[in-house]
Amino acid sequence: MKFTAADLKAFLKNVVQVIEENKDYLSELDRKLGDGDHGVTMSIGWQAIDEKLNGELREEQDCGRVCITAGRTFLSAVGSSVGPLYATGFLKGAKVFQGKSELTGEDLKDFWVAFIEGIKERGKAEVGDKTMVDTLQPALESLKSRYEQTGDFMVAFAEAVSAGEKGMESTKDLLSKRGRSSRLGERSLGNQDPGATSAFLILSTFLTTVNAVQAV
Amino acid sequence: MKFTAADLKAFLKNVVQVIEENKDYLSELDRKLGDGDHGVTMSIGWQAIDEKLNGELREEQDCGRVCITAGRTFLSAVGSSVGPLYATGFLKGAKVFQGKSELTGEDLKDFWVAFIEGIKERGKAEVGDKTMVDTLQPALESLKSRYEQTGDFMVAFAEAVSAGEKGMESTKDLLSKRGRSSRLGERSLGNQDPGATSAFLILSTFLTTVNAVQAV
Amino acid sequence: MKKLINNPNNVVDEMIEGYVKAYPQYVKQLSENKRSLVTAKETREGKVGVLIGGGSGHEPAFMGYVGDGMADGVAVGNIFASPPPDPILEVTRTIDKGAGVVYVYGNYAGDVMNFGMAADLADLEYGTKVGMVLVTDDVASAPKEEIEKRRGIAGEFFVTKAAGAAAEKGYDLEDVVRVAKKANDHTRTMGVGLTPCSLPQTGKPSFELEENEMEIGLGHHGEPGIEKGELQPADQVAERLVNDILADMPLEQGEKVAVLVNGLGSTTRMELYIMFRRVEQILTEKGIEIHRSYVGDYSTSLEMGGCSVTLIKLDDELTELVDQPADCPMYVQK
Amino acid sequence: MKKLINNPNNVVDEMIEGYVKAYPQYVKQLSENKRSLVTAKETREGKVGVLIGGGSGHEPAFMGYVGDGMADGVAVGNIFASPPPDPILEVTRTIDKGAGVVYVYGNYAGDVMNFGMAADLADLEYGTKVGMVLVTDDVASAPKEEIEKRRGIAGEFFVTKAAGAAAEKGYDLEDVVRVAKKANDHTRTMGVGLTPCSLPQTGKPSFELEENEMEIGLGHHGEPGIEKGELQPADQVAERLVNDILADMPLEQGEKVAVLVNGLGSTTRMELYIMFRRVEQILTEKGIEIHRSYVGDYSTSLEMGGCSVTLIKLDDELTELVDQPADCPMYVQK
Ligand SMILES: Nc1ncnc2c1ncn2[C@@H]1O[C@H](COP(=O)(O)OP(=O)(O)O)[C@@H](O)[C@H]1O
Ligand SMILES: Nc1ncnc2c1ncn2[C@@H]1O[C@H](COP(=O)(O)OP(=O)(O)O)[C@@H](O)[C@H]1O
Ligand SMILES: [Mg+2]
Ligand SMILES: [Mg+2]
Ligand SMILES: [Mg+2]
Ligand SMILES: [Mg+2]
Repeated sequence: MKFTAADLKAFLKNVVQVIEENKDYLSELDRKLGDGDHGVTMSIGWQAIDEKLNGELREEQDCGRVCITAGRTFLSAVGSSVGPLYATGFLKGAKVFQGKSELTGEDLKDFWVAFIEGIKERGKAEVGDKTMVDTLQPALESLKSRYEQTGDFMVAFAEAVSAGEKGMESTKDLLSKRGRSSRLGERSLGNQDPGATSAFLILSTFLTTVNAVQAV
Repeated sequence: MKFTAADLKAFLKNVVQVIEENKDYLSELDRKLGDGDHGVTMSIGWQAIDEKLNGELREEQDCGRVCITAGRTFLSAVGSSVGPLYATGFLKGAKVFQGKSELTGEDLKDFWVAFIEGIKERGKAEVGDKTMVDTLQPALESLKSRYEQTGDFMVAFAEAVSAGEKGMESTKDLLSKRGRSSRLGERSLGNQDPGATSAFLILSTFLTTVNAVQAV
Repeated sequence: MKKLINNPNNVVDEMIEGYVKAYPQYVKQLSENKRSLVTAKETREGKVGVLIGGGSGHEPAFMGYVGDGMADGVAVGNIFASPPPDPILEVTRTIDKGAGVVYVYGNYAGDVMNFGMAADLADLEYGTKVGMVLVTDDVASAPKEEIEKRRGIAGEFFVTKAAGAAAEKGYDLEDVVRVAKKANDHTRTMGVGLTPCSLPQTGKPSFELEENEMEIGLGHHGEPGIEKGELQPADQVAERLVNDILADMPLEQGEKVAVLVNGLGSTTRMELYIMFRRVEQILTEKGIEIHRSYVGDYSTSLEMGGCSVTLIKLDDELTELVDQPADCPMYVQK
Repeated sequence: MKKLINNPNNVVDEMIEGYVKAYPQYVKQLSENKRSLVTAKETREGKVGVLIGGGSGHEPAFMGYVGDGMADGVAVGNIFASPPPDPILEVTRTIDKGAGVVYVYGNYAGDVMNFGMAADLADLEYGTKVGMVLVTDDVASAPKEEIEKRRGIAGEFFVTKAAGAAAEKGYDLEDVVRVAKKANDHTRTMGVGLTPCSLPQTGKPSFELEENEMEIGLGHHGEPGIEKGELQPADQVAERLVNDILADMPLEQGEKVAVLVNGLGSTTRMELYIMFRRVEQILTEKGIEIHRSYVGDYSTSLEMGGCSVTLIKLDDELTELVDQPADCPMYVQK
């Protein structure tokens, strides 16, 4: 498999679109648990990335630089909780891509491992805290173990996305322990975590993007 | 005809009740033209008078003192536009009743003339300004002329109330020129003036009270 | 409309009770009338007393403006209703330090009658000289030909400031009245309403507007304004308000003003600063100098939504008075 | 929900623009980041810098508290969202006068991460010593056993006041951090929500309550609280809030506090004083002395309806700091 800088940027473009489509939904989830801005925040951040994609990243071939710019841009545009989290993901992942304009399956696997580890380190949340980590951690485990078994990124990532989806759904039955919603106690039950949802959207958008590249 | 201090107090009691019943209606009229408080203001003022009727006025036989207390109490309780207006009415009227515990038809006629003249002097409004004067002035004229013709207060006052009612209704077709609603211009058309309405309620309550006394 | 109150009939007295307990260093209630408040500080013999007042529901106006450099006392009425003469009279007697008392109040039928009666009584009963200053800043409330019929709204802040600062500086009665009247003559306000308030006793909205409507020139008590229309972006609303003011009180390039962008109650500071931003741009484009700006809730209408823009044209004397420090419970200027 | 704004995406920047234009004598925008504001006055060499910040939508918090005796600079985030590290870093660099900078901010996941990253970068890039003070006054946000998880709400005003006054008095970094942390440890807030706010971008109410409902412990961003129930009279609401505070931070007879009754946005001053009235009664009944009271909008949640009660227990040091004058655009104390 061959994944180019153009493909990486296509992925980011796809996320921009998916976030716009899910903006209201993400805010709606956050209104139930938090301060109702998750969709707004994600949109502001990804629109800022979109501007970079249409501007200074237009000719960029270094996948590492694309990710650094994406991470820094997102952070500067939003702050918030997800700013440092997703930005750290991109910045950690950028190290894997540094200097590369074409990425192998192994690179992609390493990127997502670094991305998720970075977020975990930054936020110190654990599985069961009702955060995006509930999506990301099962995805990470599945990705690592299936890649080890198969050596096939596509297979491994597809399963990671499914695992992430289950993790996302599991947040409905969890009590909040992190972020703005932790004060809610019992009342947080039944509502899906917005960050777990946006994390799943990002992962699944990556899957569709690689699948599309693959299909060409 | 004989109208005693007890009858005068019964009249005031009746007004208390009529105002309570029309409180929301008067506020509703004022919401259309002014600041929406006319019913609230009238209620506060008449409730204060009611307290005096149940208290220090219980044994009072001097009709003049009853009116002075009513006027001062009303004014102190409400301020507002109607405070000085109705209070002046009562205070000017009190002069007619001074020292009397029984009132003749002539006294009653003189009271209402003084009452209305007092209000006109205080407020400086003229007929057509869309105020309580639109009720009071025609009532005054009718009272004076019919009393002159007939010497019968009952007859004259009944006609005064009818004239006041017509005056009140005429305010629907008037442009505001006084009070809070004068800024309204054209938009004040179609709405009946709250003060003209409360003035009519007071007059007509007096009529029912004298009629009841008469009937005994 | 939900309110944090007890019995609706007691809101004014309970508010005053809380207010006085919150600021014993600033204000005290007088003995005869609990609606009469005066500064807790000893005022100088020979200083002209400044008395303000009007209906309640406009907080910080009026009771929040008792203190150094502003008013010496206030008479508080029922919600949206002038206070009666009694409390005005008691305040007058208390703050008269031998140099007379100036009444600053809005031009409403009720206030005119009640303050007028109080002034007559003050003269009759105590021989107190009273100067009367009627505030008439609301451009929307009457055409220019009938300027004396205009109502007083947020601009009363500047008139009170001028009177209070002048009295503090030792002006005599005549001069305090003169500068306060000048401040009023130099002051214009235009407001816009978005959402109604409701009286605690009725709970009914003071007016009705559609979800996309605003009302230009809406009165400070919910009285209907001069024009209902579709809600415009803040920039356009600011332009409309400023242009109406400037049409009424033209300002030359190089002239100096103080600006007040006043919230009516529930409008956020965020919105007020966004409004101010455009007001500043317009004035700057026209070469009008902004000497000082005030943005916030200075005169509200319970929880009404909307705001007003006030400009006061400053000459040297008014500039000095506007700049003078003040120290009140709800307004401090260093 | 109707708002006086232009493009919803520009509200924060336009608000800041208006704010800076309104008070050139108080604040200035930094060159690299327009969300970075610092005091317009020259601050003393060797003075500890005090930096505040957080999401916007809480005005006067936080940007209104930049000035003498309070903060030297502020980093402004999007609505209800922590600012990113960049503007924090730029303010840090600007207000560091060689004695280090103290960050005072609320304990929210986002703020913790962003201020934390900024502190690391300040140390790395400029060798600036940064002290961190997390505000955790919201009693309703976590049980006492997990006190370190509590959020910061209106009580941040007192923590900022303590830090700002201490820095002004020449305390060193360690000492400013110490007193600010003490102020936080001595501060408790309980809030109640009545009506929601809405983000300009979504226009959706942040939560839903029935016409007769209130929510105790509602978060400062519309996060659900700990108990929904029927709206009670103000006296009972005040009792509930004060009792929850006293259960968490018992106060002995003879102890001294400062009180803050804070409006969340659209709640009138009238209601706040009625609330304060009962708070004062309860404390007085218990023999707790009120040293100073603050009533008004000190930290809002856009146009949310409701209020909070904050008590800070005062020892001699905190008393001195609370009493110290301050001069900021949205808060002046003589
Ligand atoms: N410490 C943390 N670790 C991982 N994720 C977190 C953490 N804190 C919050 N989150 C995620 O952030 C999401 C909220 O993001 P957002 O609404 O954009 O920020 P904020 O909470 O500052 O308003 C939550 O749904 C949760 O998934
Ligand atoms: N100058 C005046 N002369 C006579 N009546 C007046 C005058 N000004 C106002 N009014 C009457 O007062 C009424 C309003 O009373 P109210 O609502 O109680 O006082 P306010 O206008 O102060 O709120 C008006 O409807 C009008 O009839
Ligand atoms: Mg959120
Ligand atoms: Mg009225
Ligand atoms: Mg009224
Ligand atoms: Mg947020």
